[in-house]
Amino acid sequence: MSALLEATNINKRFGGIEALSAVSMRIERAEIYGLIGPNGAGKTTFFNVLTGVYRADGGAFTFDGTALNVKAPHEVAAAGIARTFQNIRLFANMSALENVMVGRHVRTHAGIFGAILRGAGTRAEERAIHERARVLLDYVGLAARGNALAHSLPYGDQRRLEIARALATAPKLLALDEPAAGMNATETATLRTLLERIRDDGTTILLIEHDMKLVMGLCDRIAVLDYGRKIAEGAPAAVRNDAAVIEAYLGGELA
Amino acid sequence: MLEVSGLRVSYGGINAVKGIDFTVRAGEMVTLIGANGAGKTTTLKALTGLLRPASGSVRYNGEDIVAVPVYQRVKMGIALVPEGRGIFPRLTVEENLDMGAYSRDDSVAAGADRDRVYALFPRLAERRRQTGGTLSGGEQQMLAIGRAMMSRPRLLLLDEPSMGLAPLMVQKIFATIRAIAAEGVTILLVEQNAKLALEICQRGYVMESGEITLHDNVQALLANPQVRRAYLGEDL
Amino acid sequence: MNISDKLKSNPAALWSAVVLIACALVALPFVLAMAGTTWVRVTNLAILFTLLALGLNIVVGFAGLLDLGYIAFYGVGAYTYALLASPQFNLHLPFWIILPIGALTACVFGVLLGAPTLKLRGDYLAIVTLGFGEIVRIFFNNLSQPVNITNGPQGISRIDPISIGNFSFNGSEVILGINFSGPVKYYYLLLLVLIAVIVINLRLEDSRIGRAWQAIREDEIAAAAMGINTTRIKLLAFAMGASFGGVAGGMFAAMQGFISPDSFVLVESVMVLSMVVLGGMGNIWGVIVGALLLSFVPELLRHTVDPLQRSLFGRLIVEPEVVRMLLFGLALMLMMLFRPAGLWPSKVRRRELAEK
Amino acid sequence: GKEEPPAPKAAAPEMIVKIGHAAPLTGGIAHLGKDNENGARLAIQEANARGIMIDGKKVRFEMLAEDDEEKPDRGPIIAQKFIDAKVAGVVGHLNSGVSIPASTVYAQAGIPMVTGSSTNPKLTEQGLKNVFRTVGRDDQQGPAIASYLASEYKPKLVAIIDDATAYGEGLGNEVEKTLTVAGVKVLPREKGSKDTRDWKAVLTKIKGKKPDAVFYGGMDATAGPLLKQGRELGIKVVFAFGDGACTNTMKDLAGDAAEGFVCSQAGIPVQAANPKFLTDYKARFNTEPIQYSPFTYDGTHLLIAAMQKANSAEPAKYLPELAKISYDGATGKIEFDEKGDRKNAEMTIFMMKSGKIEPLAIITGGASVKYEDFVKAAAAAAAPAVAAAAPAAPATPEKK
Amino acid sequence: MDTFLQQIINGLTLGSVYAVVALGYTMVYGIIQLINFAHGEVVMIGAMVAFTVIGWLAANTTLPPLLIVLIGTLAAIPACVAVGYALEIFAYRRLRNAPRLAPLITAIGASIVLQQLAMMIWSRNPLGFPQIIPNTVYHIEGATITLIQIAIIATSVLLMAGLTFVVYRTRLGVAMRAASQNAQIAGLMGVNVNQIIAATFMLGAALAAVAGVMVGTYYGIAHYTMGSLLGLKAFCAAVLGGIGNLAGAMLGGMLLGLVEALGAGYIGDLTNNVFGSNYQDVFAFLVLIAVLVLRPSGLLGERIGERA
Ligand SMILES: Nc1ncnc2c1ncn2[C@@H]1O[C@H](COP(=O)(O)OP(=O)(O)OP(=O)(O)O)[C@@H](O)[C@H]1O
Ligand SMILES: Nc1ncnc2c1ncn2[C@@H]1O[C@H](COP(=O)(O)OP(=O)(O)OP(=O)(O)O)[C@@H](O)[C@H]1O
Ligand SMILES: [Mg+2]
Ligand SMILES: [Mg+2]
Repeated sequence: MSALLEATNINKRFGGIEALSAVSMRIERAEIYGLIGPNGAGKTTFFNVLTGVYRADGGAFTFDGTALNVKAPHEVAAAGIARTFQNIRLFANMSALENVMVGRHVRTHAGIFGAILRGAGTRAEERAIHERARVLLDYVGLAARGNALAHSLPYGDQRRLEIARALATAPKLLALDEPAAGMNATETATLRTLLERIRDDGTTILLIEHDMKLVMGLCDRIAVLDYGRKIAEGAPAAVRNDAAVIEAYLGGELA
Repeated sequence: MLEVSGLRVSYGGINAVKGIDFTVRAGEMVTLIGANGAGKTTTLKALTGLLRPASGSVRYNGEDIVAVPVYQRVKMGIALVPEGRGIFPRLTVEENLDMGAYSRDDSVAAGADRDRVYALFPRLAERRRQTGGTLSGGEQQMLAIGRAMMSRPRLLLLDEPSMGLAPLMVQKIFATIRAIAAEGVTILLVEQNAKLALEICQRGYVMESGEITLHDNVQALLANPQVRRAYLGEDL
Repeated sequence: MNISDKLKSNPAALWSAVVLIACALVALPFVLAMAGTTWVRVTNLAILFTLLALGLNIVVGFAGLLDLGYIAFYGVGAYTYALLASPQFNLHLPFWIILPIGALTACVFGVLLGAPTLKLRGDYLAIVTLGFGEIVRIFFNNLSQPVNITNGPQGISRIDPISIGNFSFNGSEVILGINFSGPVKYYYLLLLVLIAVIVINLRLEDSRIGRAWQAIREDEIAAAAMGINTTRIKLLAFAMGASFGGVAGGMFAAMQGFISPDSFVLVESVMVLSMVVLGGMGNIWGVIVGALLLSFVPELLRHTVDPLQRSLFGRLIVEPEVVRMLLFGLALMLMMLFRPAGLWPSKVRRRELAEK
Repeated sequence: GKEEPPAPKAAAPEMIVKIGHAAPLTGGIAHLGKDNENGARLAIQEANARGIMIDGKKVRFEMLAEDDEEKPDRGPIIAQKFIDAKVAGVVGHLNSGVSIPASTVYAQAGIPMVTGSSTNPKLTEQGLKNVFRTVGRDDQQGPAIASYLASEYKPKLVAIIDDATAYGEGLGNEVEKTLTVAGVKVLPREKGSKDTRDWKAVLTKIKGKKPDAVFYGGMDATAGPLLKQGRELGIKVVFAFGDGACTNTMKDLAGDAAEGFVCSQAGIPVQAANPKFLTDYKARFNTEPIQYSPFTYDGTHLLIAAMQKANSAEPAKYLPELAKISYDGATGKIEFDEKGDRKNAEMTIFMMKSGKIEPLAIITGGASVKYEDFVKAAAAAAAPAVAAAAPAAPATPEKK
Repeated sequence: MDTFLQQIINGLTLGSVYAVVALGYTMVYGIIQLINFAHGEVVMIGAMVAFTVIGWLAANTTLPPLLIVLIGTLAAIPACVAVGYALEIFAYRRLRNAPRLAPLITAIGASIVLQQLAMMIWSRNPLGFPQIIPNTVYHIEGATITLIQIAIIATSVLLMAGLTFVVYRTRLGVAMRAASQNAQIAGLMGVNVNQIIAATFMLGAALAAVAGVMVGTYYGIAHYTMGSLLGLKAFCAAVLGGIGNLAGAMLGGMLLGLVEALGAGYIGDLTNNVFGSNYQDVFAFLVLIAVLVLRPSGLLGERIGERA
C-alpha cells in the first residue's frame, strides 16, 4: 500500500521569507510522524499549506493515493485531513459538545430543507451526530464538560477538545500543532496515552511538538525543519543524535 | 516585596481563586505550579490589575495596590509576560518593544535596553521591521519577554514563558530569566514545565483548583512524591 | 433555569401555555381595536418588521454577517408584487403565485449580493451591503427610463390587495356576526406567516446548518478546517434571509396598495438591524421582542407625549415630535447600555456576558 | 393625542370638531412640515376666534398634529389614528408619497383630506372622492414656469435637473414636456437627491453643453447650493425653479448668486391675495411663512367653510359641499374640479430681486399677465377676482 | 479639456471634505473598532456652532472675514470635542467589551438625540451659512477654482499630515495603536487606555469641527440633518481606503470624491444617456465594491496577517 501522505518539494514564501523550501516527506499509514524544528522553522506553515489555509508556491501533495488538489480548506477536511491549531481556535462561545458536533458537519448531509421539514432522516442523522459527539468527548476525557463553553475550559481541556473536534470529521490523518503546549508533564503523559490510542484505532497522526520527551517517546519517525528546509528525518534515536539537529534545535539538553 | 493574602477572584459565579496567601521577597525567584485550570493565570491577572479580586489584599512594597489601576502598576515596577504572549499584532517588533518602555521617561536608556533585548534574541533583531502578528509562536514569546524587560521591572511576572518554545529556546529563555533575576529583579514564574521551574527558582507554591496546597523551598518540592507524580510526570 | 426551560420539562404546562398564547393572539386585534384601529395597523406593520428582523437575524445573528442593506430584499419583494399585481403592467396575478416569486427573486438577489462579498469581514461587509442596498433603491428610483418599469420616484399605486377567491383582505366584512376590518384580516394573515417563519427559524437554528452558521460566526478558519464550505453556508444565510425579506415585502405592497422607493431607504435597514441587536442577536424570541418594541415604542410615545405634557404643564413645552424622537434616541442608548447583549440575548450571548 | 377632557361648557351648547394635520416634523424637511402645520393652526385659531356655529352649536375646533416622518408606511397608520380619533377632516399630508397610501384609508372612512403641498397628479387620479388639493399639480405648475421661460428668455437649449423625488422628477418631466412642445431642446436629465449639496459635477457637465437656461425641480435646501455653485462655475444663464425653491431662504443659501433667478408658485402671491395672512402668521409664530403654509391655511378654512355650508361637521354631509365650494383664500380663489384638483389654479412667476422674491407675472390657463397689471385689475375689482382676469381657457398647454 | 479638469477640481474638493470626516471615523475605528455612527452629527454640531459664531461676529464686529472664520472654527472645536468626549463617556465606554454591534445602536441613539437637540437650538430650517469670505474665483486652463476650494484641499492635506505625524511619530500615537490592538496588554505596558481612547475621540471630534466649517462655508448651508449622509459617505471613504489607516482615509475620500464627480460628469455620455447622473451613486458604490472584492481590506488597509 502507498504512503498516506506524500509531500513533494513544497515551497512557500512570505515576501522575502522562505518559510518552506523544497520540503518533502512521506507519512505512512497508522504511524505517528513528528515534525519538529526551531521556532519559526516553518512547521505551522507546512500545516497551513497542507490544509489549504495558504496556497503553496510550488510542490504537490498526494493523499491516500490521489493528488490533493486543494482549492479550499473544507475540501481538505472532506478528503480526510483534520487539524488542530497552535493558537487554539475553538468555537469559543459554543459548548464543548457543540464544538464536536460541528466536526461532524463534513460527514453528514442534512440541508436547508431537511432542517426546515425535519423529516425522519434528518432526525435520525441529528441523533447520530449527538451520539458520536458524546462518544468522542468521552474518548478524550471530557465527558463531564460537554455543556461548558469552550472558552471557559482550562487550556489543557481546550487542547483535548480540539482533538475531539478534529476526530469528529473522521480523518485519516490527524495533524496536531503543539497539542502539549501548556500542559504539565503529567497531563502530557495523559495526552500521550490518548494519541497512542488514536493511532492504534487506525488514525495516522502528524505531530508538531516541542516537548521532546513526548516526541521522542511517541513518534515512529521524525522530520526536522530549520529555516524552511528539512535538515533531518528518521527514527527518534537517529534524529536525537543528529549533529545538525542538536545544533539548531535541541541544544545541550536531551530529553 | 509582594504579600498576597486572602485573594479571591471569580468569573461570574465561578470561583477561580479561592482565598490564597503567598509572599515573594525582594530579589527572590518564586514559582507557582499547578494543573490546568488551577487558577495560576487568574492569580497573575489579579496581581497586575487585569482582574479585580472579589476580596483579599495585594501588598506591594508594603502598599495595598488592589485599587491601583493597571497602567499605574507598571510604573510601580510590575510587569507581566502574559499567557498567550499578547503581542500587538500590527505593531512592528521594534514598536512592540518600545511599548514596553512606554511608562519610562528615559528614551536613551530605553534605546540601550532595546539593543540588549536584540542581543539576547538575535531573531528579533532580524525581524525588527516585521509586524508582531506574523512572527512564529516562539518568536512571539521572545518578543513578549523582551517587551516586559523594556519596562525595567522590579517584579516580573511570567505566565508560562516556555510554552511553544523549542528546547534550545527554552534553555535560552530560562537562562535569560536567571540573568534578569541576577540583576536584582524579583521573579514570580508560572510554569507548566515544573521541573525547569523548580530548578531555577528558590521557592515554590503549588496550586490546585484555586487553592494553594503546598509551599516549600524547591528542593523539598522536587523531592515531594506527590509533586513528582502530579507535575513531573513520574510514575512512582 | 428560566421559564422556557421549565416549560420544556413540563408538557402539560407547555401546552396550556401554547393554548393561552394562541387565544390571546386571536383576540388581540379586537382588544387593540378598542383602543383604536390604528393599533391594529401598527401591529400589522410591527409584524412585518418582525418578519424582516427574523430574516436579518439569520444573516447577522446566526451567521454573524453584518448586513446594512437588508431592506433591499424587502424592496425586491415589494416591487415584485407591485409589478405583477397592479395596473403598472396590467398584470393581476394572485398572491400565492407572486409571494413565492417575490421570495425567489429576493433570494436570487441575496445570492447576488452574497457572492462577491464572501471574503469580506465585519465592517467591510457592512459597507458593501450598504452599497448594495443603495444600488437597489437607486434602480427602483430610476428604472422609469428608458423603459418605464418601476415608475421611478412616483411609485406604483393601486396595487391589488391580497385576495383568496372572492375574499379580499381589504375593506370590512361581517363574518359570523363579527365585523372584521381590513387591518384585522391582514393581522390574521400576517400572524400565520409569522408563525411559519418562527418555526422555520427555530428549526434552522437547531440543525446541522444552524451549527455551521454559528461555527463560521465564531471562527471562520476553524470552521473551514472542520470541512464547512464557508462560501456555500454563507450564501445560504444570505439567501434564506433575503427570502424572508421578499415575503415581507410582498405583503407590504399588498397591504399598502402603494409603494415607492422611499420605503426602502437605508434608515429602514438600520432600523431592522437595531431591532435584531436590541432584542438579542441570534435569539429568535429576543429578535421578536426587539422588533415589537421598536415598532411600538415610537407609537406609544406618539400617543403619550402630547397628553402627558399637557397634563403635567397644562400646555406643550416642547413639540411632541421632538420629545418623541429624543426619548426614542435615549431609549435606544439606555437599553443598549444596560443590556449590551440585547434585551433577551441568546444563550451564547448570555454566557458570553456572564463572564465579563 | 387621546380625547381630552372637554373644556368647561360655555353658555351655548358647545361642539368639538377635530381636524387632523399631518406632515413630517422630523427629518430633512421638518421645517416645511412645521410650516404647513402652522398654516393649519393659524386657520383653526381664527375660526375659533370667530366663533363659528354649526347646527346651532358653538364649535370649538381642535387640531391633532401628527408627524408622518416622510415615510409612506406611516401614512396609513396616521390616517387610521385620525379616523379613530373621529376627526372631521384632514389637512395633509405634505409628501405625495405619503398622501397617496394615506388617501385610500381616508377614503374607506369617507373622511375628506385636503393637501396643501402634495403636487403629484397621481394623488387625485386614483378616483377617490374625498381627496382635494389647494396647490397646483405638477402638470399645471411645470407648464407655467416652462412657458414663461420659453416666452421670456427664448432659450434654444435648456438643462433640467431634479432631485429624484416624486416632486422634483414630476415637475421636471412637466417642464420638459412643455419646453419640447414649444420647440426648445432639452438636455438629458441630470439628477441629484434630496440631500445633494454638491452639484458641481453635474453643473460642470451642463456648462460644457452651453444651455441657455437651467431648470431645477427640488427644494430650496438643495436649490440654494446648486445656484451658488452654478454661478461659481461661471454659468451665467438664467436659473429657474418650481415652488419648492421659490422662497426667500434662497437668498440666505446662495448669497449674491441668488439674484435674478425665476421661480413659480401655485396660486397667487400671498402679498397680493391676503397680506393679513402674512402679518398674522408672523405675529403668531414669530417667523416668516416658508412655503406651503398659505395652502394648508386655506385648506383648513375650506373644510370649515364646507361644514358651515352643510351645517354639519359630519364628513358624509359636508363632503359634497367641499367638492363644490368656491372660496376666496389667502392663495386666491379656490374651486375644485371633479377630481379634487384646484380649478384654474393660478401660477405666479417670481424673480429674486435684491434679496426678496418679487412676483413678475400671473399665469392662468396658459396666459401670462404682468403682475402690476394683475394687481391693478384686482384693485379695480376691489377683490382678487381672478376668474375675471383670466377667463377659464380650456386650451391649456397640458400634456399632448 | 477644461470640463475634465474642472471635474477633477470638483472631485478633489468634495474628496477633501470626505477625507477630513473620514479621518475622524478612521481614528476612532482604528482604536476601538467602532463605527462611530454619530460622527456625522458631530460634524453637524461643528457647522452649527461655527454658523452662530461667524454670524454673530460678522454682524457685530468689523474683523476681517478670514479671522472671523478662524474664530468660528476655534469655537467649533471645543464644542465638538466636548460632544465627542460626551459620546465616548455616555454612549460607548460602558460597551467597550460588549458584543460588537451594541455600540452601533447607542451610536444611532446618540445621533437621534444630537439631531433633535440641534433642531431645538438651531431650528428646523436650512440655515444659510454666513458667506463672508469673498469667493474669489481663479481660472486655470478654462476651469475655475475658488479660494474656499483651495483652502479646503490644503487644509485636508495638512490635517492628514499632522495626524500621521501624531499617530506614527509620537508616544500618544504608538499608545493609540497599541491600545487599538490589545487594550488589556496596552494597559500592562502602562498605557491609560481610557485616557487614550478619550483623546482619540476628542481628536476625531476636532477634525469633525473643521469639517463642519468646511462644509458650511463651501456649500453655504447648515442644517440639523446635514451630518448623516455626509457621515455615511465619509465612512464609505474610510473603508474604501482601508479603515484604521490615515492615508487610506485620505485616499479613500479623494477617490470617492473623484468617482462621484466623474460619475456624474461622464456616465451619461458613456452610456449614451441610458444611465445618467442619477446613477452616480451606483457607480460610486460599484467602484467601492469592486475595490473591496479585489482588496478585502481596502486600498491601504493593513492586511492583518491572519495566522492559522
Ligand atoms: N502570514 C505570514 N506572513 C509573513 N510571514 C509569515 C507568515 N506566516 C508565517 N510567517 C513566517 O514564516 C516563518 C515560519 O513560521 P511558522 O509559523 O511556520 O513557524 P513554526 O515552525 O510553526 O514555529 P513555532 O514552533 O514557533 O510555532 C516565520 O519566520 C514566520 O515569521
Ligand atoms: N474567562 C473565563 N470565564 C470563565 N471561567 C474561566 C475564564 N477563564 C478561566 N476560567 C476558569 O478559571 C479557572 C482557572 O483558570 P486559569 O486560567 O487561571 O488556570 P491556569 O492555572 O492558568 O491554567 P492553565 O495551566 O491551563 O493556564 C479554570 O477552571 C477556568 O476554566
Ligand atoms: Mg508553529
Ligand atoms: Mg494559565
